[in-house]
Amino acid sequence: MAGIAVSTTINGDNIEYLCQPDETLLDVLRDRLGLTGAKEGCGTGDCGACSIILDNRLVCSCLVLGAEAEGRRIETVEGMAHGDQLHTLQQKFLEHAALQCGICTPGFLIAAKDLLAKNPDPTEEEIRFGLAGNLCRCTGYDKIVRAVQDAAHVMKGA
Amino acid sequence: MNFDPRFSGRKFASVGTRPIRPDGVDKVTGRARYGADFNMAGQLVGRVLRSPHAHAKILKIDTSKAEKLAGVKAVITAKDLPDLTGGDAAMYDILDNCMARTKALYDGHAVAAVAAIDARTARQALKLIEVEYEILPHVTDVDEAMQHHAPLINDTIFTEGLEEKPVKPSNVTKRSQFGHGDVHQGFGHADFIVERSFKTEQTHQGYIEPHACVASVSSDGTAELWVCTQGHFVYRQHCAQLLGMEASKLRVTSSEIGGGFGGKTHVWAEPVALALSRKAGRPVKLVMTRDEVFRASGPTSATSIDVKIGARKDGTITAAEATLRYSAGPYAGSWAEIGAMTAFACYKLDNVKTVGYEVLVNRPKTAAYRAPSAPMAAFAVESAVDELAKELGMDPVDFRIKNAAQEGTRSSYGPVYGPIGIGPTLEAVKNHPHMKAPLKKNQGRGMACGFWFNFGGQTCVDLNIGMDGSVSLAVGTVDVGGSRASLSLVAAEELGIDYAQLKAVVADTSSLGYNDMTDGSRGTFSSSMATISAARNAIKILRERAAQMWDISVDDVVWEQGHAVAKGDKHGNLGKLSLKEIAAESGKTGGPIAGHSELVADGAGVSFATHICDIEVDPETGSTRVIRYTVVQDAGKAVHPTYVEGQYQGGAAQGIGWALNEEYIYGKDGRLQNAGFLDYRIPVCSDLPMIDTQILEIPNPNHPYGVRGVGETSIVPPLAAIANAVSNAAGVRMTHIPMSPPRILAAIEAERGG
Amino acid sequence: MRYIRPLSIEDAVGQLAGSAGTAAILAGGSDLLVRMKGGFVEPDLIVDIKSIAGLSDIRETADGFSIGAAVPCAVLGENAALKKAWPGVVEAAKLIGSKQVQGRCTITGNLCNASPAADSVPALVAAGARAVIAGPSGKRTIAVEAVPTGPGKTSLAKGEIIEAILLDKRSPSSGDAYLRFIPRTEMDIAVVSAGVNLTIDEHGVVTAARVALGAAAPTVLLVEEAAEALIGRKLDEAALERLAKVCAGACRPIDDKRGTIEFRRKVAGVLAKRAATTAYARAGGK
Amino acid sequence: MVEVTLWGALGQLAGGKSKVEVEAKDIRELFRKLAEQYPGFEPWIDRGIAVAIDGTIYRDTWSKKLPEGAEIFLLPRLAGG
Repeated sequence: MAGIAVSTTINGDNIEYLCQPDETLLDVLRDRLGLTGAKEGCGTGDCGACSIILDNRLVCSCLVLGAEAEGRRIETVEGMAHGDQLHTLQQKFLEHAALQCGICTPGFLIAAKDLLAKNPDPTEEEIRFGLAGNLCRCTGYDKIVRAVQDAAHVMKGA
Repeated sequence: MNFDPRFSGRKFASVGTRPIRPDGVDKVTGRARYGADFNMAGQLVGRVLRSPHAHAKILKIDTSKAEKLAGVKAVITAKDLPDLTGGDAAMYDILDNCMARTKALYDGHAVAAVAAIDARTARQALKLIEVEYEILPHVTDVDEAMQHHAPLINDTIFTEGLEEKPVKPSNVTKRSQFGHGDVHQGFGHADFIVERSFKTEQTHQGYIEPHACVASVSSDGTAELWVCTQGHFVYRQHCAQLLGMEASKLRVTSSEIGGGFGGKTHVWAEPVALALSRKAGRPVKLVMTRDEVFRASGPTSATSIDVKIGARKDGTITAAEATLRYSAGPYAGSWAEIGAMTAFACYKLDNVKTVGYEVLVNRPKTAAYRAPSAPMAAFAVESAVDELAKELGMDPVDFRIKNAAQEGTRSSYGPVYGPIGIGPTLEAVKNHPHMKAPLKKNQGRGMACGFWFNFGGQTCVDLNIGMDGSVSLAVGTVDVGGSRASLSLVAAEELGIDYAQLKAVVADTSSLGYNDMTDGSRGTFSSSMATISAARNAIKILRERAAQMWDISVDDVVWEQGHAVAKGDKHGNLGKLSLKEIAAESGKTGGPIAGHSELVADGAGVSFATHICDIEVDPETGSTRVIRYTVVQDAGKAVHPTYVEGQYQGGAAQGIGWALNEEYIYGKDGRLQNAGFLDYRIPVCSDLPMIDTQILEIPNPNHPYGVRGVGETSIVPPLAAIANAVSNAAGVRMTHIPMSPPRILAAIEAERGG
Repeated sequence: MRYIRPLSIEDAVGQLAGSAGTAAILAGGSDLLVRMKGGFVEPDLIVDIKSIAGLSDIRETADGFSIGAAVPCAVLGENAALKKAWPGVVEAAKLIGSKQVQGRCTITGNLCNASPAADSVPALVAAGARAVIAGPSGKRTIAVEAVPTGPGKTSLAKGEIIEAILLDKRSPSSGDAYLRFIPRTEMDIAVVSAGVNLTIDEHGVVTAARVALGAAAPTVLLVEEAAEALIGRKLDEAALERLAKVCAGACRPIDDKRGTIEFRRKVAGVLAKRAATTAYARAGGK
Repeated sequence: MVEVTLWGALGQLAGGKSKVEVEAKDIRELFRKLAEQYPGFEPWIDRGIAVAIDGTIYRDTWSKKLPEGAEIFLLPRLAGG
């Protein structure tokens, strides 16, 4: 099988890679590009741990082929902070202890970023349904929802 | 070592505050490295071939075709993991579970494994391995497995714990019994008796991170293992024993762990990865798929429990009895035993008897899951207690308060309790606004209590003070939910310095002495005890060094708020010396300053919780919605209250999932039907309300700060609390967990006579 | 295995028709990649149709709407005109998977995956939607219910691709609705579901209706008797009870990991009633 | 001399007794004497037995003293999650 040459943009950087036709974008990010922030919790789109933003759409990178990224724009958790300045969501997740084991955290942060980009002032219910594609087994979601609420509040004021 | 673990009732400066965890930034930026985030040069991809049959003799495994495939570097079967367990039955079971030896005992049981240059080649190689099976009759239901005609899973098992030695083998590996008094007589004094049978289905811990490891065995007999585990020292012991290595030659590093909840306390794939690496001569990375996680790792027992409780008209329980049958998977376990011990632990009982049966079934080997075995027993008992309160016409909280165990009560499992928190949690619940909030149509409120022992165990800590006065804390208990933060607080407290002056890490097995794993709610309890001890040892040295710097007797130096202080009139002119100042001179005063501690943390205080919940039931569909949830639990002392709340909330959420939707569903063919997060339904964000918490602090007398474990108890009450709420909302007693909509609707229809 | 990204429908059809082994069409991939991951399919050719001109568009025409095969469901929800005309179809499409899946999955893919539990299909069937199919021998248009023929099977021939789904221009005083039963609040596959589409006259009497049930038989069921139970009546208690009874009776469900036969029968009726009530209100009925 | 209460399974091995008297000053001596008196206990002790002394459970501390008149309770050694 010949590799497919892909040219894409990841967190603002132009990136080129070769991948196999059956290789998922998640595998490319993790195994070829060393971007291990996105996690594989299920590989079937049921847990959201591999969430990324692809051309302004929140997607599971395990359900995207690496070959599909040609010419597109990808955002991952590694691109959320600016230098040593954490994104408000990252800061709020820390302050509210919205993580215990932390494996789901990159996915939640990306999903929450997408949520707030589309709905800067969500209700609790909108946050809960907006994040329903991300599984967390540690927190019971309480502190995650509070962190997103607080971040939305701060980001609106900014 | 003269460490005094007794509770001292001191005032705290750091403990009880809520700083940001030291591993936080790495976890929100994606930098933290979990099991599958690590790679080694030349690494191969490992994959495991698993039995599609629930029960089958392995007649022949032909790996020759797979071995010939280009890119395949090693293929192993049980032959490559010879039995080195030397008669250790428990270790033999672990070995057999890692790689089936003569029989496949469940759908998903490993039978062979390959290491290849990439995932695609490894997948193809698995398809080329030919396994000849002789399919045997199987049994997956706990009650059916106890029948005389049930297929026998292991014909060398004769039930232990019976009055007379059995003559025939059985799927029941052990009978255990606990209690005191005379239940027969006790029931004779009862005015009301409730007697019911309950069932709970098998669940999985459901950690989001699949098991993952990277193993590298060198030809010189040393090896390295990177792995997500709750206990890297225990994994080292197990792997070393199964592979015939010396423990010190195997260095195990625990990665960040993406959830465990008891499911990462056993080795599964690690010995296989090591064996593959040994054979291939290259590092091997082995990551389970989600399907493998469900089929081959983790699950709890499925149970069948009979409960009988009697009470006098005044609400005094006169006798309580339970028979508990717990599935163990295909290997012996002690799961029903734990259920039998915990079942009635919340109550003061003159006459109590519990009997547990461990039952073999063709399902994965049962593993611990957060207060293992207690939630199912609590579900049965607390449901019956609620029903009895109703029959008596008593408020369920008052009925429980009247019968709650207290200091001096003989527990149902034997010993007499010290100071405990069941009464206070019940009083707090009685006075909680949640109990008085109005309910709408089709809504019901339920409450229930739960108990867990909590454990301590072997623990080491190294505390090293740098020349700049910053402190590194190396601990050996894996941080599953913020313990590096809580242990830093404890060290800061003891040394009298700022939290920010410390950095805590989890040390690998070559850098620290042996530690038991992070289980039994012991992480913060045990390691905080060792941290306090290490800090006190360091303070002793700091005082000596200060004495040197001042050229006075160490007996004249005390440690106060992070400083050496000279006492006595003749030293009145000496200023304080900070930890930093002493550290800066350490090169001249005797070298590096450190405190070490190796101890057995005993005296973990038992833990109690009481939960309240409101559930709405749609009477037309059986659908449920959790409207409100409150957790009240005794923490002894909450070191980092935010993470204590997190433990309460997380346990409650897991219990809610178990109560309402989570279950292993097996087909008639003995195959697991729902090995994925789509149909194994753990709660999603929109399923839950905020989970309110109330932390009670009844100090544990056996810990300097009064700390009790907090991790597990919160999963014990939810099954029962929700069952009581659903029963109240639907008007029919629910006796089968999970209370999935089809079960609720069927119960409602049956009650209607429909 | 080959991955190609044709720019025209003709090229896609040609590649599919000429492929030697198994071929798969990739739009959102939310079914295909799951099946590949599980080892259930290993296509020799993957044809990504997202670069084909027009397939990612929703067009409003004189006759109604044409929804390109590569339009993600999330985009359906962002189209105000479509949402206003066919709220039931849009709410059904919006129920498929999570937000993450919504950004990828398509109603055409949902239809071609041919699961009896597909969320958008009962709503499309109730709406009388049609599929435009391009193939080696030209184009044809068929009713969506004629696409799936059984679990995982479709009537599409080798080389055929659904290009778009057509929805009629909405007649006034019409409404549609879709409801499904899932044990959780999100992320589940329908245990059973119901789509109702109806039109009423100025008196509130139902003049036309289509009722479809999901996860109630090997393919989505269009229940004509259920429509008859509504047509010519106002949506009163008796009509609703009759609807529920007919729907429960029309089900041919199975016992499986997601639900029992009894449960599906009973709840199919309940959902049909509730969906009909919503559709009726959307049509302006009181 | 301390009085030691046994749980069900151990009681059977001790000929149906639920309590036994042992001359022991700490946990180590207790286990040694019990194994001498009741050889059937040995595999159980090897597998691990926890000792509750006045309600506090000890798992691994041989040196723990058994105070005169203390309530001594033997329990199966358990694991948590």
